[in-house]
Amino acid sequence: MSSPAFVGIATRGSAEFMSPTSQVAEAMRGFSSEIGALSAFRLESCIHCGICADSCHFYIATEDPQYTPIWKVEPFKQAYKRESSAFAPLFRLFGLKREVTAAQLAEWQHLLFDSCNMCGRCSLICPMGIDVAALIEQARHAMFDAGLAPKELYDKAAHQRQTGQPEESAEPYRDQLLAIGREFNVEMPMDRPEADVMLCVPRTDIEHYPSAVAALARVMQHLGVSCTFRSDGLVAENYGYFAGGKSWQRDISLRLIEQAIACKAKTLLVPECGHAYTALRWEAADLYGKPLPFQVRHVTEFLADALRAGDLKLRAAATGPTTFHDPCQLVRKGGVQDAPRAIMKALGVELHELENHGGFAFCCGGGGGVLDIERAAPLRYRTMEIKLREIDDTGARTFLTTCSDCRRTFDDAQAHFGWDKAPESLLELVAASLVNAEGTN
Amino acid sequence: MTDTSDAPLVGETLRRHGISRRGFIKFCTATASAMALPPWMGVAMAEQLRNAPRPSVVYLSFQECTGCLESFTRSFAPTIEQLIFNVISLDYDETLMAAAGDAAESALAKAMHDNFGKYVLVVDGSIPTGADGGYCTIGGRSATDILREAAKGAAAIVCVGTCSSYGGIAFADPNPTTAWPVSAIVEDKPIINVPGCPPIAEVITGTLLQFVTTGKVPDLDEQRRPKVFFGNTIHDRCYRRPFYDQGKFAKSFDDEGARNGWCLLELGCKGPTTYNACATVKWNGGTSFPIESGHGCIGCSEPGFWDKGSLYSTLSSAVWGKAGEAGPRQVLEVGAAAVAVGVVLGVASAGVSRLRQHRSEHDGIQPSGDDQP
Amino acid sequence: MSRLSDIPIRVLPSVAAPAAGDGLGGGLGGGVHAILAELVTLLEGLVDLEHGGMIDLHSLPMDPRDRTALQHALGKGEVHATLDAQGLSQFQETSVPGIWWIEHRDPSGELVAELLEVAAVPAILACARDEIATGPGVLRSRIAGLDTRAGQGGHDRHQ
Amino acid sequence: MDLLGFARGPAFWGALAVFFLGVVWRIVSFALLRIRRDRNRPRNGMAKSIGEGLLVIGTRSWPHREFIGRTGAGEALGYSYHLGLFTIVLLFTPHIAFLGSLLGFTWPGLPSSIVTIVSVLTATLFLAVLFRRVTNPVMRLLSNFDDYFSWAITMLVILTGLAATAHVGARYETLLGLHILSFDALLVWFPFGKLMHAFYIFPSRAINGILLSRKGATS
Repeated sequence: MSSPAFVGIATRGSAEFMSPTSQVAEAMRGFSSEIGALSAFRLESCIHCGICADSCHFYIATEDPQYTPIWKVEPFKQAYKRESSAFAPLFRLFGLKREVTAAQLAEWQHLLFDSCNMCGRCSLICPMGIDVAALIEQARHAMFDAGLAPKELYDKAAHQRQTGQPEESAEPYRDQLLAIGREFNVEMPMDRPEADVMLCVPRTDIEHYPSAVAALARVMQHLGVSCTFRSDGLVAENYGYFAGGKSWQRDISLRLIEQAIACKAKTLLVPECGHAYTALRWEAADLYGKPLPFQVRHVTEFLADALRAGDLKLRAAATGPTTFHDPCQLVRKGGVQDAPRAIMKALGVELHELENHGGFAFCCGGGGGVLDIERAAPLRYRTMEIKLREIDDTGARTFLTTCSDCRRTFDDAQAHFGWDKAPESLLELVAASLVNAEGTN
Repeated sequence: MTDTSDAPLVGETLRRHGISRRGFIKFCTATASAMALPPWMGVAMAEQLRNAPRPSVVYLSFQECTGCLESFTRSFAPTIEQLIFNVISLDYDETLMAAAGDAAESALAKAMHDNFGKYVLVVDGSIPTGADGGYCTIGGRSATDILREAAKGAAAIVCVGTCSSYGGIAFADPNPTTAWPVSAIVEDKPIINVPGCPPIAEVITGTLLQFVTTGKVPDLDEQRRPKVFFGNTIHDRCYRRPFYDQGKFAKSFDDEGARNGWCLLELGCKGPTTYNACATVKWNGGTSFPIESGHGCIGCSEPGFWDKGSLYSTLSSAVWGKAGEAGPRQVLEVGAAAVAVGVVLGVASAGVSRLRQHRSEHDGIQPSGDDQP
Repeated sequence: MSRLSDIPIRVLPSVAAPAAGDGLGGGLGGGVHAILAELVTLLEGLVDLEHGGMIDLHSLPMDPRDRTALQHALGKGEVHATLDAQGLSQFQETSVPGIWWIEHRDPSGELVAELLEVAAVPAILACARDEIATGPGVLRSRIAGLDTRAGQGGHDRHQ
Repeated sequence: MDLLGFARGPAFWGALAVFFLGVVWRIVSFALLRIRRDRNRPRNGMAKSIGEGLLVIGTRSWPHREFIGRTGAGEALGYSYHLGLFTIVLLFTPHIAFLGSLLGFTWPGLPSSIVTIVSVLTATLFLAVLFRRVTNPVMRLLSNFDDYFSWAITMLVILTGLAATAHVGARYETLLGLHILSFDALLVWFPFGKLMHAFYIFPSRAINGILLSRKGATS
């Protein structure tokens, strides 16, 4: 039996290394091994009402029934019924459920990766209370095991697992980070042996939004928090999570966990990155195998705590009419519901909520690794129109969010549609609105 | 009793007994009313009967309780006297005839001989076939033999009562005498069943009268019952039906609902599945019928009613075993057994699934953190 | 209930007299309307085709209140006739011309049929033609009988 | 034994046994699969999570404001025929008598005429539901044998019940026998198809509600 790494090689161009049949067997075995009581219950509960379609921006934008969320796990439902359910022997004996074929599974790559942001909106609409997003995440694991993860995600995950960086960079991120510190005139705490808070950054910020990286360091400095970056655990993103490689996701998370333990951090601070929050806050301990010896906080939670404690004073930010995009992984799935709005309130932001906001916000369209999948771009642009229209409808001039992947997605839309708005980072706005000890900027 | 080989016409007999035309029309009108026929049919029947010959009737009783005959003799329209003296010639009936012993048996032989092929054979009681027919013998001959012989020359057989129609109480589990209904013994003669325990008197006389009037077997349902009397359920014609439709039900025999005359369905009334004329013809000369007296229908004119569970269990309720009424105890028994088997199968199924999962982990897939939400 | 005396007895208001305003809907069967409607049809048939008809009340599911309501609706007319043959029969004209309420009783006084007949006169009351045809003969023989008696002084005797 | 006797006797008890056995078999088969402990530090404690999770049983009975526009009508259709079915099953006096004979207690019912009206309405809604399943592209794609068979068998029970009440097509005892027999068939089918959602719906909502509440996530 091949190891996942071997499967990965097959994906990277030489599919003949693994026959389609064994690919499927692999995927289904992977899926079966992950089926526990909870997932089985979810698969059992579906009554084919199709209501989840009406929560999904991919379906709403296209009215194409194949984008119905639960349909995206159809082969796995089929496999469960056939392999693990109570009547599996009957299903097999009478051929009531066909064996999942390689062609079928390959077809579903589009549905499980290109057209799903794992945003979890469907989990809120299901009248049976099925957490559809959780099922899709498990289906992705199986697809990865079958060697059917999209090339972009697979490659980045493999690279990140091996090197700690999803891609080659001209200079190591450590050096880039220090350069940003010099450029923005802020001290980058790097590789301190001990710190209360361990920081990390989205590599999106390093490459596209260095000001956001500087803002993080500036705010931490302002608060006088004992904190540090660790050059062996810098990147917040987790491509293992996107690609569905569970063991890879664990290996990637372990870098951060080990560094946080090494510097005796009490808190691992997740920067403005949604899926990093899900991966570290809600999945890492399971992969690690025991509870983490530190707490995991999102930067907005950390700042909201500081606001409440009176440690952080902000002056009003003159942003004019402003709207806010709720990153799904943080707000809907992660439970960071109040912190961003508490901060905006402290900033005196004139907030005009989107039609669908808070836990019910639509995804930016780039989540779940979709932004990285090149061939998914046309579909992604179609689905984004819903979101862009909602933003336009608020009449806001400023548009905030607190996830660099979301931000990247909107920037990409700006370029594609010639849209007149650009997302701004809430963290950067905080950094720009700090009130120093003397009460001035 | 009259010699009938060249039987006098009914009309002639009537005149001889001083019954006027109006009296006979009235009698036929009452009979038509009892048979739920359109009223003008009474007049037509009167005209037809006046010109019909009086047929010979032979009445045989086997394994029975004489309840049917008791009912028969209490017919009000027509009365048994009117029937016997004016319309038919009752040539043999052990209980009613004056003759006894050999005289009675020879009357039977003579009637069967003289009217061969023309007489009506009325039977009440089931026919026991166990012990070589020894459970019921008359003059040393078994019921089966007597029936077979009498049936040979009969124009038709009228089975009076549930026993001759369906086997009745003797036929009920465990049927110790191996009793059978007439239809199981005689297969080559038209059989008209008039079931009931007992049947309504007017239904017995009405059926005979109708056969005599028309000379034909009336329209029968699948239980070979005359549709004219057995075409509707008790429930369909019940005066308490409006309460059923309103959802007003007596819950016990002495509650408010019972006193208000509400529907007795929940007290076990079998009216909805029982076909009989009780609700229209009624009993004792149209005085009332069981439901009117506050007791549900027990379904006595339906096959096998003795074996259909308690008379007091609701019609739609489940039945347990051959006859017993079901209850929570059976649900618990069946449920517990089924649940136990289900648990065993479920545990086995889950065990197999977990084994398969365990194996696949050893096959190289990394253990995965199952099921985080 | 262990003893008969434990069962409470309650006297219900008489059903014979419907309460004021009970109208035709007083009974349970709800058939009174239907009966009256059928009578209208039969009466129209009697006017147009000279062919009336009968309704058998015995076979209709009616409770006492229905019956009373029907009696109230039809009322009592002028003519009342009695037939004495195989028991007494009563013919009561209703207040609606052409409708007769007929009760047939057997010799023991039991009600054996109850009908509404729509006709000028209930058919059973009229003498049949063949019976009338025997009339002259009967009378002639009686006349002969009278003559004989006058001659012989014998006692009166009916056939 | 006549049809009615068979339907409410051996057939019913056989069906009831299959029902119990199948339901337990099916539930135990997945309930005994692994349940991995969640080692991530919860946002909300157990008590709060359970409290909020149980609330989801109620809140998920109607779509969130954000979804009503797209799903309100469809869900209303779904719930209304369910309400109709509950009314018929639980409030029709002969049904109460049936259940009462099995459970040992009864409760008041509705007038038969009202139940008949509800039944006709429910049957109509049921047709609408099928029409929707066949015409709505999403539902048509998701539907399989289970959906159509479960629909058909439930519809059969409704129709035979209506026929028995109205005495249409055959004698009452035959229709009643067919009605009970079709119900027996439904009992047998129950554990094998989607009808199981009757057992799943509330625990499923609650469990996922609890897990979401544990994270403080939107539910």
